[in-house]
Amino acid sequence: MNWLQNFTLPSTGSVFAGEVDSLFWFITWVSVFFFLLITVLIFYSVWKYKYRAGRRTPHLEHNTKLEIIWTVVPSIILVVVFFWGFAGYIAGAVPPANAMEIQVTGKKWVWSFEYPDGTRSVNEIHVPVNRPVKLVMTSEDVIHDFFIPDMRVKKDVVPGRYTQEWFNPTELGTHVVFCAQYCGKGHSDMLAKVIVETQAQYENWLATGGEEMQKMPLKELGAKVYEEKGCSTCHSLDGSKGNCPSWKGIWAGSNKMQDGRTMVVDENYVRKTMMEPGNMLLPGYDNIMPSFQGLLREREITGVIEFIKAQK
Amino acid sequence: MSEHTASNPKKDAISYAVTLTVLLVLTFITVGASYLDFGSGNVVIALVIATIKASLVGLIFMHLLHEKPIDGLVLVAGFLLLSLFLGFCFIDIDSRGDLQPANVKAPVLVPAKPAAPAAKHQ
Amino acid sequence: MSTAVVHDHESGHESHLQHHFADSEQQAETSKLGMWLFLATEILLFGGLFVGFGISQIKYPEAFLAAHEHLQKPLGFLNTVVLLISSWTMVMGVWSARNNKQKALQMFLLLTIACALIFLGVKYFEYSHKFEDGLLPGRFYTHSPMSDHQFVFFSFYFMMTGLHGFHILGGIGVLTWIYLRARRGEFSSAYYTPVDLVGLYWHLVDMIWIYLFPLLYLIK
Amino acid sequence: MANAVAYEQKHSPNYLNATRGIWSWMTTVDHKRIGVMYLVSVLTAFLAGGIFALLIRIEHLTPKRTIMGAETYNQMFTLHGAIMVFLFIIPSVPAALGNFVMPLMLGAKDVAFPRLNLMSYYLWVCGACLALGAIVTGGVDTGWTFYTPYSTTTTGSVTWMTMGAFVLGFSSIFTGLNFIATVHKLRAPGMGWFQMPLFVWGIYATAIIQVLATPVLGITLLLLVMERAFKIGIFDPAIGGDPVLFQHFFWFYSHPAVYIMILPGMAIISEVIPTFSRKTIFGYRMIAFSSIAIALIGFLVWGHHMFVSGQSELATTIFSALTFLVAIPSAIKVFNWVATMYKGNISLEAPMLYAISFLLLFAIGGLTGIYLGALSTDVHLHDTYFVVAHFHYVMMGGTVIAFIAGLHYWWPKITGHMYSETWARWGCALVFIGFNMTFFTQFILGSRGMPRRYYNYLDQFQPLHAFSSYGSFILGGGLFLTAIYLLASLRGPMNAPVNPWGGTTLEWQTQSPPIEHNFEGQPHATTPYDYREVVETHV
Repeated sequence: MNWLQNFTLPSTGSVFAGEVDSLFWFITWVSVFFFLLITVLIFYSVWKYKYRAGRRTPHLEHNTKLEIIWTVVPSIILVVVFFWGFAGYIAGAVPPANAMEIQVTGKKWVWSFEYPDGTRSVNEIHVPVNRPVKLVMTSEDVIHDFFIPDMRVKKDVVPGRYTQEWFNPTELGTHVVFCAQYCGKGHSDMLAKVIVETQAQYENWLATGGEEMQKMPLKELGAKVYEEKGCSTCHSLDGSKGNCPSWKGIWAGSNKMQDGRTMVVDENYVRKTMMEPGNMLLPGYDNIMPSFQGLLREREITGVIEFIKAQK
Repeated sequence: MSEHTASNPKKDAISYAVTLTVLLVLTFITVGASYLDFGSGNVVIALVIATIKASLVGLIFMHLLHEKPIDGLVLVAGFLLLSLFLGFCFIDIDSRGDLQPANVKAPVLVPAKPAAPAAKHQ
Repeated sequence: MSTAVVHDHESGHESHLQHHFADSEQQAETSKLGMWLFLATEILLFGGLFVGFGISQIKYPEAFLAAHEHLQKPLGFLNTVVLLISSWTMVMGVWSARNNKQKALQMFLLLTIACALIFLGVKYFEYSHKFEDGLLPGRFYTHSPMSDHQFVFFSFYFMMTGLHGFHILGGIGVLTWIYLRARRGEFSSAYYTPVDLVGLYWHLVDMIWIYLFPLLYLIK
Repeated sequence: MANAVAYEQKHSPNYLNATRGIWSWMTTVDHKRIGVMYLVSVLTAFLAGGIFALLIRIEHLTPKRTIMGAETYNQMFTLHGAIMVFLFIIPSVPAALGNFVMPLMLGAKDVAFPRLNLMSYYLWVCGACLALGAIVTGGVDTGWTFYTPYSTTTTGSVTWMTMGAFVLGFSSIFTGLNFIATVHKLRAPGMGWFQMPLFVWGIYATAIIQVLATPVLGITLLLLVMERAFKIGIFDPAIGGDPVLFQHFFWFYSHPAVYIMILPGMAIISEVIPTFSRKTIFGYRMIAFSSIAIALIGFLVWGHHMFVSGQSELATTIFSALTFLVAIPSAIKVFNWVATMYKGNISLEAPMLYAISFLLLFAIGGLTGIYLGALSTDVHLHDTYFVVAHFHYVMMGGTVIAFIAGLHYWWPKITGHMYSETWARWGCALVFIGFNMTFFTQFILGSRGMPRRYYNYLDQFQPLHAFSSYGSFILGGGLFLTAIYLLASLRGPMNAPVNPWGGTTLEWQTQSPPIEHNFEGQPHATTPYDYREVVETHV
């Protein structure tokens, strides 16, 4: 029956998928049985009791025993199906405590992801094999839906709140993600990929940020970090004073710090500010900047420095 | 209708007047109760009084007491369905978990802007 | 099978009998059932607003409490009393028709219309007050910042009282129509179904207000 | 001899020739004429919706663009859905066939409120015009479900379309109200509740839902329009609203609406099967009660459209359990129909062929509902082509096939003409084959993960999509053929006998087509489906 499974369902990419499939096939065989039963009875009647002029038909109004049977038997089967489906659903609704959390944001018509270490990716999630992954999802515009057929999971991604789904990938390779809630013109192009890797491959990807990050010019990478890691919420690029100093024209200038030191803005200054912002306060500013220690890759830090250099 | 033709016009008129008086008294009570604080009981009291008033209007003014039961059944079906609707919506909204992503505080927390006096306005 | 249609055409009021009914009692009961079904649909139509209001109140209890302070309780109370009295004048109108009191029927119908007009007058006064203060539905609300969600209360306030107001307007229309027919002496104890039906409608409009008043004006 | 009968019938007065001129139709309060006007109108809507469907299937011949762009495609499936649901299926059986047949079956002269009936029809016309307005003013691309916040932010003519649906809702409410009053008050003397034909039971159960559920659709659409125009803050998350609440509001009506669509279809089948089996219906009371049970339980299961919507787990579980409850009465009906055929005296004229098609297709539609009611499988299948296939099996394989069965069954009564039986069998065969090719394929597409409302799709799905499209062309051809031979029959002689199939319900006791006031005198109420006397057919 392997061919039937392969013809009917996508590949089983998670532990959960196997459980869903077993219920799927249970319902299928029950359905086939009842459908054949009805079909055979209909065609037997049509053939056996074909119209003959003048034939009398028995006046059968009802048969209590028969009616009880055909009420009770389907009821029992449906109760079984309900509890089976319920058990699977609850298993799918409650992620294990050790699940790795990835944040998913849907937006017309891209998926973006953020990993525990702050790494971000677009339309592509990398996950290690055999480790539960929990997706915490929200949308920035309309309702989307994160559907991974191979994992048998699906959940609407709703603006204004968070929803979640989880899976435990068992199959290495690429699995397609569809947006399954209609969201407009690009709905059918709002696809993504789940790339299931070995632990080593996954860690390597996290560390290097993948090929894309390695190839990106440093200044561009810095601009990306500036937008994505939240620098832009406090540091302006046009010289206007926000919660933190603007980056415009600060490179190579000298600053008088709150504690009286005078320092020149160079590579070490920028790096130190990012790692220990509390020690690098300028007069007139509060100590509000979080430390980025361990949250940025080496190449990203260099990128930010290059980016600041370019703000003349 | 057959009951009506049999019933006494004078008695009917009196019952209508009494009903109006009771309705007005109940209106006073419900307004009065709104000035007292019963915690969450206020809504319950207001709704119970409203339901008593609505029932009086239905039974006496709309003659449901004397009509065929089907007419009243239609009305009750309407209310019943409405409560089901509210009930299920409430079950859903009440039992939704408040899910938050783990990083909601870190790494970059934007300090609350001095704006939003709205929060105090409540 | 006796053909029930032709009987007692001579007794005058049977001219209201439509051809597909056997007798006027069947016709009256059918009309009434139809009216009750219509009233059930009205309840569910308003019901959607009540459910939306209830859910929103659960969501923003403080905002709703603060917002309802802007409503004038005395005016709401006045309108409740006016509507209850109009319900009484209406039922007395039906009573007059049933007991062949032509003059009383006309008087009570006029009184009902008068009450309805008073109700709308008070409503107009309340509305214009709200308009001045910027207490308007949705994005037109300017009284306080949108982020405190008081505008949701006023969205519902205007939708619910507005829909109810349209029903009062419709009620005035049908009451006037009934009044004109009553002046022509069309109703009597033998035939007063239209008065009865309009009465049912009017009581329902009253009944909805009985719920609107505490929910909007008196919430704690 | 036969010619003489035909001649006499043609010239005897009937509802068609009692008065003449277009104005006599426009202002008629005769339920039969209103039924015919509805029939013509809803079939026009069916044609329009069908053309949209075929365009969609042509587009899906290839994975990328075939004949239209993504925006056009989105409007196509929205219009296909909205037209088929609101303009065709909901009024199809009750307002068109039900209007014509139900008062006849009750032995009544008309429905309870004939003028209201005409008003319902004109409301339908208004609603159709508003829907047309939506197409003219730029089209709608929300899907027929109008989910927020997409529908509150898109630039399409959502307001036109929702107001159209609003007006159509009131048309449906008034029809239902009228029918309930009719069933309660206008039954022929001696006709108790359990002497009513099962068609009337089905229409009655439908009417209950129409009256009690449709107003909520009205207010939902009003709220949607208000949210678009005023930003009232209930559904739009940008201002704190809850988009999932909209889905509750929408499905509170639209799930019962599914039963507004299928119950009348079941009701037709309950008539056709005993007539062509010449045997009394098996389990009359069970069928009657199951209609009412479906109508009532149908109100409690709307949340099964929202299993993956972010609805709470508790609500989801309750709705799943209730959903299985509603499956039982449907199963009972199918078994009863099959038992009715057993030991019958079965002839296979077109209405019976369609009824048997209904049994097979509805069985598939119902059984695949189990996958979607069960929680864990639904998570996988939700919003895929599996759902699309499932509801087409129920709505088209069920209701539309039953509607066509009823159309053939009562065609002689409505028009006074007999159609070509040979062509009818060919038509039925084509429809059955085309339908299964189109939609069975979509079950597999869906279970393999193909999401619905997709303009582009992955290359791996192309063979199945193409096969489905070819099936739809056969289906379209079958329906086209059916239209041709039915229309052609109107040019033939008025040769329909009073009771061509040997039916036992009251509509077969008056001439074909009936006289203006339905019956000469007041008809006897008889026990329906009593075949202890052999009833000879005249075909």
